[in-house]
Amino acid sequence: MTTALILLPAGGALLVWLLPWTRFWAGSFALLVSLAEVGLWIETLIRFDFSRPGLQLGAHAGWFGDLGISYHVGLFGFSLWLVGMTVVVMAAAVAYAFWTGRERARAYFGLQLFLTGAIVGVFAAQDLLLFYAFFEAMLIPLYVLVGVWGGPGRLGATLKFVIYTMAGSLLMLAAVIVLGIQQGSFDLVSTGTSGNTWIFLGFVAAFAVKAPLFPFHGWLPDAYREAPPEVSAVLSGVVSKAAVYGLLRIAIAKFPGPTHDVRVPILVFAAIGLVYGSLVAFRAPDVRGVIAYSSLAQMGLIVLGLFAANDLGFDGAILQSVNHGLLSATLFLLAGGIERRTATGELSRLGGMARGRPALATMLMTTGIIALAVPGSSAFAGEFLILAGVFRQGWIWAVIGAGAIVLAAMYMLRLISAVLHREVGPAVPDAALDLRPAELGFLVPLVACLLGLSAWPAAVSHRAFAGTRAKQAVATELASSRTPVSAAAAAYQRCLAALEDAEIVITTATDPAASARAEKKLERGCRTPSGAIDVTISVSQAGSP
Amino acid sequence: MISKPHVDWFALSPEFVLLGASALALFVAVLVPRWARRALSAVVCALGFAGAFVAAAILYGRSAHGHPIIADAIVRDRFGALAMLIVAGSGLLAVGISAREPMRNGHDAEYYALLAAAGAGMAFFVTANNLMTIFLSLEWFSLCLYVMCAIDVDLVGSLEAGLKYLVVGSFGSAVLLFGSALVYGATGQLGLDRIAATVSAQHLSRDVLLLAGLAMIITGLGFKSSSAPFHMWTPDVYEGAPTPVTSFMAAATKTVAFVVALRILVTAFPQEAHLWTVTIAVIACVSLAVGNFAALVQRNVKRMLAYSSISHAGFMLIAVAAHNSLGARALLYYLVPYSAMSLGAFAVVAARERELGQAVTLDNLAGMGWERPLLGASMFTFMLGFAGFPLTGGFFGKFLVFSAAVDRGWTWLVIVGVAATAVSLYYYLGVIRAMYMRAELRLAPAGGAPPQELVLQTSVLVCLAVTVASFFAVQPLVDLAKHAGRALPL
Amino acid sequence: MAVLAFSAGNVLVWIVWLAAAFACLGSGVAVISFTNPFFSALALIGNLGALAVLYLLLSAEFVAAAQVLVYAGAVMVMFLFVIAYLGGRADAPWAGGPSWQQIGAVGAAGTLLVEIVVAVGLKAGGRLSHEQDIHRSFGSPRAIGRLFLTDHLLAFEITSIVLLVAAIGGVILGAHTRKLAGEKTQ
Amino acid sequence: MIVAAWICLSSPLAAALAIALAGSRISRRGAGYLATASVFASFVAACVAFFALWGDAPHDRSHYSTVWTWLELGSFSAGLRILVDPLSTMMMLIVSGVGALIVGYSVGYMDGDDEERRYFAYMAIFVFSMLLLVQSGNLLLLLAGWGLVGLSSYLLIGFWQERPSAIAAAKKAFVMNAFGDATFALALFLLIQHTRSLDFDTVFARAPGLSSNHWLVNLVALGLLGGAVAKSAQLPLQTWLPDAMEGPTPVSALIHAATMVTAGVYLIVRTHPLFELAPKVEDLAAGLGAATLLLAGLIALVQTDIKRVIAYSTMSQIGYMFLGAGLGAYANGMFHLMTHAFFKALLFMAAGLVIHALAGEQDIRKMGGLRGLLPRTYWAFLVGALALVGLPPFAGFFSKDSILAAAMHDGWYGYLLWVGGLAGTFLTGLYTFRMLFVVFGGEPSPFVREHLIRPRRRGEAHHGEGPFSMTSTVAILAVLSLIGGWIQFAPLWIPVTHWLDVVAPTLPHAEATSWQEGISSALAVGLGLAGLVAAWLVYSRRRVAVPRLPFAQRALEHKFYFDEAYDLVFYRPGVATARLFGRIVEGLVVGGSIVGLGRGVGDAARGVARAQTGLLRTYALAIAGSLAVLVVVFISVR
Amino acid sequence: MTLGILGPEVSWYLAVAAFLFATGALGVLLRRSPLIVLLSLEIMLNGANLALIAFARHNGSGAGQIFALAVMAVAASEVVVGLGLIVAISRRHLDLDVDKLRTLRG
Repeated sequence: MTTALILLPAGGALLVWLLPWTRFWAGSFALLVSLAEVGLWIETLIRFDFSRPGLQLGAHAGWFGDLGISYHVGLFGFSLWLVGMTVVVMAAAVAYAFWTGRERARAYFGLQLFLTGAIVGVFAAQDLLLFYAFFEAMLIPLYVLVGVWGGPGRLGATLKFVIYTMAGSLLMLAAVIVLGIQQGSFDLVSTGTSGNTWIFLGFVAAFAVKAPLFPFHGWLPDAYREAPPEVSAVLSGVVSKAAVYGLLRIAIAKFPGPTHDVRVPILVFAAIGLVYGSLVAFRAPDVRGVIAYSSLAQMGLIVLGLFAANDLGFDGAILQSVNHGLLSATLFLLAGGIERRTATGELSRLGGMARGRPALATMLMTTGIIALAVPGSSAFAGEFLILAGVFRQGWIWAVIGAGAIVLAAMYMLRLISAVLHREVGPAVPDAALDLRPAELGFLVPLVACLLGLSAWPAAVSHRAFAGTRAKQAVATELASSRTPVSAAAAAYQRCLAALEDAEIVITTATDPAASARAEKKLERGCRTPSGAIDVTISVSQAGSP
Repeated sequence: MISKPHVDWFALSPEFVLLGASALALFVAVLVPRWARRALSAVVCALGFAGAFVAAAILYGRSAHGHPIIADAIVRDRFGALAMLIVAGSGLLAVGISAREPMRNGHDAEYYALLAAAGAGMAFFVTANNLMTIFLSLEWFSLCLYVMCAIDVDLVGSLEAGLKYLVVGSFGSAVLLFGSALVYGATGQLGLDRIAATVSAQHLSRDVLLLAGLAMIITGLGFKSSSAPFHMWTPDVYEGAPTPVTSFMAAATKTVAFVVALRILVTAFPQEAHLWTVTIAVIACVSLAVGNFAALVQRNVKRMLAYSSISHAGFMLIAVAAHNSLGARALLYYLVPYSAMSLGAFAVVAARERELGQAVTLDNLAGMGWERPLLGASMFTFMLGFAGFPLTGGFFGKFLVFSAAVDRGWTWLVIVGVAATAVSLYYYLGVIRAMYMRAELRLAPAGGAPPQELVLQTSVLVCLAVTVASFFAVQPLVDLAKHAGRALPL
Repeated sequence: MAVLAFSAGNVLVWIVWLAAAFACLGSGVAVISFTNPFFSALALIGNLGALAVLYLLLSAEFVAAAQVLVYAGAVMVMFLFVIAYLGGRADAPWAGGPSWQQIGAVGAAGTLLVEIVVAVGLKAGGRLSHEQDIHRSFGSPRAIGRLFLTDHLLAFEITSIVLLVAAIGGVILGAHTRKLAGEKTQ
Repeated sequence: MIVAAWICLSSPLAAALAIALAGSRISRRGAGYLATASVFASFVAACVAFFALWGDAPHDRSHYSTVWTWLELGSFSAGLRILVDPLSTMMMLIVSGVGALIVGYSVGYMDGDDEERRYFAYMAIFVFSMLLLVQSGNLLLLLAGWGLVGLSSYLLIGFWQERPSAIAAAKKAFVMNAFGDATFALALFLLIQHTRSLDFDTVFARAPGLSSNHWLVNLVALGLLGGAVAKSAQLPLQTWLPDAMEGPTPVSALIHAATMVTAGVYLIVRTHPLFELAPKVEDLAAGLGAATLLLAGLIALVQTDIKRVIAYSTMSQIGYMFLGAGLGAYANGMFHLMTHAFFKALLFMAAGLVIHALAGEQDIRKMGGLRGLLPRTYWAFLVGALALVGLPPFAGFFSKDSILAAAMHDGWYGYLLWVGGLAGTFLTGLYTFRMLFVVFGGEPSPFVREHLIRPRRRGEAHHGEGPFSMTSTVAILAVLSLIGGWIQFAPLWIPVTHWLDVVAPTLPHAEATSWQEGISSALAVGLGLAGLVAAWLVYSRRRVAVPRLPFAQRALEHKFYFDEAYDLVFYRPGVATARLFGRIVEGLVVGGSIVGLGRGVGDAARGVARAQTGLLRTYALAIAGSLAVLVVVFISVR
Repeated sequence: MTLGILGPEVSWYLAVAAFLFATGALGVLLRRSPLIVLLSLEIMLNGANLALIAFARHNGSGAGQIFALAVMAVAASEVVVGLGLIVAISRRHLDLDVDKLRTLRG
């Protein structure tokens, strides 16, 4: 199932490249494939058992056994949601491109489909090296998509983008290698945790660039401005979530100790990014600038949630990732629509587009309002969870986050009113049409998803991690895999390091005395992992009602 | 009474096949009418390389236990056989790339004879087991290459390249020779394993003559593998030589240089590893820095690729410096996709060159990706492969090399490699940028429509296939490398 | 050894050695010092001859013979022929080029010399001072021939191929093709 | 009852969605009717709920209903959960009742506007949001409603979106409210951390356990108060309300007078168990109320825009409610909220009639002598004014005075507040009747002649004082302003207090005695009358000149410089920082570091390339030199 | 019958060899005429040859002499190719000056 999710778009890409389609048919076929991908995801959703912890729908095949590298994919609850967001946004992006009629359609649509496969692969990979491979494979189509179909400054933008991300990724490669060689296997499920802060920082660097996090966002403004709108949508909506996934699945899950040690600096950078992005977005001179910097701010927020390292933060980060993916994709597609009509994105030359264009006004207004996290919206739910989570790490983070909500209101309202309201701007021709039915065709589903999530955010947040407790899920995931002592000890260690206020209950099949022995063994096992043990670790939060 | 040593004819079969092809090509040059010379000699040469490939493959299969032969002059093992496989494959592809190369003075048949002869020399080189054989076979294929570089005697660049290669190459050889002499003086031995045995028996590992000799041998091999700071001939020669020759040099010469460097260092000088591993690591870093930095400012694509080959030498040196079995595996694996990518990239350059009738620069590459989809996509892949992106074998090459360094505990080398890769992106992606992202030139091809170069395109496709397949089929390839690496005392 | 050191033969050898060595060094310096390559080539012949003497002192009779016959004879004749063929164009400026290049050249060569001499000197007091005694036939054509056909059979064959390759190369590079002339007229 | 409550909540939402989805397939008028009908349906449902609740035993009047889990907060969840209890039903009645009237009024008021449909959709969304706010069964949903009313307020203030001033006002309102939302949310984080729940019942049950932590309870209460202050335009977040008058008049009536702005009072009453744990914050709330009522009353004296005068009076009246709620007289505060909804809506809608009649003019200096021209409007306005001033038997009298009485019980601080409140009644009388006399008294001004008398003479169509939908609703509200207060006359007749007792019992120290009620009433009525008389003397008879106090005049006209101060302290530094970040940090540091790095690499690259001289000898030299170094190293290191 | 060595020890020969090698290297690094550069290379190879033969004498093994003979052949081959190149260059009417051959650089 998971493999099918990866291979369907990849195969589609090959077909688009290799067969002599006309522009129309290439686009149609790509759209069909991406819609089929959405269907496939829904099928996956139905098959997925949210009550069961651990990896589901996994697939495992040998690849490079010498170094313990294998093709191992599978989905957790949260990855399923990220995949869902991806396929929806990608379908919308393909639809947008089809509607605008990109030149060199075969190359273009093939790359889009390939990109879809790579991103889904990132979210599904359960092997470090496979993850890295997908992570990099993601970059290739993006590079070309921006570089070939982008705006006039695309060459510089792609260069910056690629050098930045690769500098990060290569550090990650170093980290992957060191970790994998130390562990003797690259499998994410069966290997234990590590306490090496440098390796941890290698991973964090890559994800910090990809997200991006302040101050690694130097590539962001140019890339988001110069890319074709639908690619910007994918970049900020989907690709940045690969970083979120990586931080959660690798940096936090595999490095409980370093996560704990380096948490404060990371939170500081995330908070700075949040405020900084919001402020710069407030002064950004163009539509895409506002969205771009708001993305920076939002990623800071999501990282705050991740490094809150508690269930509220995790739930919130996943929810907010899905939200932000849909939101910024919608906003970028709308920005694309506006730019097509006015040939500019400069706020000072826009204005008054609401009059006579109710569909455009409604879409932009709705999306913008959700984006500024008006209470009751899905974005609000996500931010609320994140801030409630990070509140436990210190009130200051939540205060900064709450302040950022105000700033978000400022920049989003500025954007909305600069485009829709006031007098008609000099760049807005009277003939500029309202959104066409085709445009509504891909915008409405996105907005509908957002409204649906607003009505029921728990659909995602409650189902991102099995059971009621996110971290319990993380711990159980390890314990329920094969339980060599190393893995169990790692789970135990992770619990110790990451759950300050948790009780850890260790039970074995036999009796309480055996449990006590097991605990001793586990403590020892943290230092010298060897042998095997039959043990289940469960976690409960101290003082919970 | 002279008792001749036993000759293992089978072990020499690849060399004989190639020598035979070379000789046949020479006959063609003399006996066959001018119009048929080019095609016939190309076919002969291709058959020679194909035969050598098959022979090397069989040899690989039947040499599970390496042992020296012919009075210990050479050794029959899988390590050498695998290198022969790469050389033969590179030669075959080089023939494909050469097929339509305009040889202005009609020396086609001689060219193919030299190509095959160079292949044979390399085959000897990779199996050589004593310093004399090494020096002689090195000179053998080097002389072939000197001539091939300069074969386009009409072109000043070609002559210049030939002379530079000859002089600097001879200088390097002399250094290697003097080093061999010193080692011979210190140990009294020429055989690689005997040197090691003598050193350990007489506790010579800190002997000054031996170490001075080692330094000179490293220098000589560093020259051949175009590692900085012994690299300086590389860009000039790669640029000036006819492109098919460049492609062959980039792939095959590099392969054999590294294979032999590894063999010498680990077989003859294991006791001096504390010195040469660090030295090689430093050379690796310098190569990475020099190759990448210099490549950044190049406009000429061939020259850029030459610098890129220097930086790749840096990566491969990391594997050598690791001095462990993983390093040997990494090196042997790396060479496969690297050779394919180099051959492919130079093939694309050759195609473009013939189309334009002038040197290929980043500027006149503009729009090529769209005009020539197959070549463009292939070049795209090769560049990504050089840069170490996944879905190409270049990724696993770097991965294995870095793993070997980590395995040795030299994480700092990985960091250097990573930084170098980041820099290298600029120029690799620069090629893609030129091909796809700039406005098309729509240059009128020199002399009418470009000929449909089926042979060359097939070669490029093969390179592409190897590049990509080595990513997915990494395990089988590494298995080959692993068995080959077992022949070395690691 | 100590006895031998005072023998007349030993003194004679010393004298011969000194003469040959200084001839060798002097002619070597002369080769790289002459402006005219013709004189350089002549100096090299002298150098090769002096070397042959040194070879003889080292009991390498066959090599010494080959040196004189093959090297000083055949190879140098070819050299002289080419120099004569090129005529006055063969004259070349002495050095020139960037000053750092010249300083570097002298520095590098000097350092190398010092290094090797030091390395040899470090060893001279130890292992290098005790030469193996050798059989009288050492270095004789017979012994060399035997070695060529047994231990170093392959080297012998390879050497022949190297020469062959060089011959082909010489032909290709030196050949005066008709096509070339045709092109020049275009 | 539960079903009725759900219907009450969902019917405006359904109407809004219907209008939005139908687009131009529904006529403009149809949209108005649909919205009105939906809100009216809400009202009916609210009535049903009310009577059903009436039937329950007093201690059994809290009913929760959850449809689904809205948000999962770790070990506990916040459902989409409504609460039907006396307090919420009271608010439901006020919101849907007044809402229905005002939406109905809008049908006439907005007639002919291009984007009527959008207007009614927004109005319906607002009513839904407000109902969500008052009906929510947990704090999270309350916050959602809280934000959504802010949103609809934003949408409606900026309804005339071509006007930059309207858009600016809308943004200002939203941002200031967002500030309140933020403090509100922070309070919720504290609650989540310490009580692990946001449901009212659970939180209130666990709250006493927190009382030992003074910091905690004070911070929670402060956070909630921040939200309340922002929403209700109290000091120090009051500046958005006057600007909000840029919206259509019915919007001002509904949102910025009758319902939304009073939500702060509702919040305090609803979360009183938390406030009671933090008496200091309660006192602060009362003090802020008193300060605001005085401040707003003073500023109202110099305003020339008819709607702004009423807006300041709203601020001032909400000050009273805060005063009551802060003192613990919750029922009194809620009662005043109700009566205020009636008479303030009435005043706005009457003012709306005036504005409607004068083609959108809002400056009272251009008005005058309208009494004869718009007699029914005059009477309605007069009823509203009297109710506002609090003269018996009008509604304001019953509700306002008991708040003042409650203040007297609270020691010196209480007396201080009491005095402030009494001073406020004088101001109320003064500014209300200033407005009344200026607008309706005297001779018609030239502007009025131009717009009202001349068209009539020419016989041009003018449908009386307004269409039926407008006049009828004004009439209903006038009646309510007259009799609406009669349902409670403390301390003799207090059904409202009893009704709310199960939810928010009045604190003992806010229970006024009869003499306190009496003396407060007498003084308040007296001072109100005094203000009226003063206004009559100054503005109608013109016997007394306005004292010339240029400094005070300027301070009042600048609204005590709050806008300027906020601009100077928050906005400008914020913008400056943003610009600094955008230009310097972003341009030079983040972008520049890359450029610098690139330049450095480029220089190095050119250097390396220059070393490649093309001279063969250099290449050999590189080899020889490296070799020399290598040999030295090998020999010396060994 | 075995023989000891007469005259100077091997180290002295090695010193001469080193001097020749260095002289040759200096010639390559310093001279601009390709002919003299080739001659210098010959000197370098001869230096190495002398070292080989000296060591062969020192070790009493014939391998060094064989090696030296092979080197002679190799040197001859290099001369052939080198002279061929020089002739080709002169035929292109280029200056016989290695410093003028710098179209390829950077």
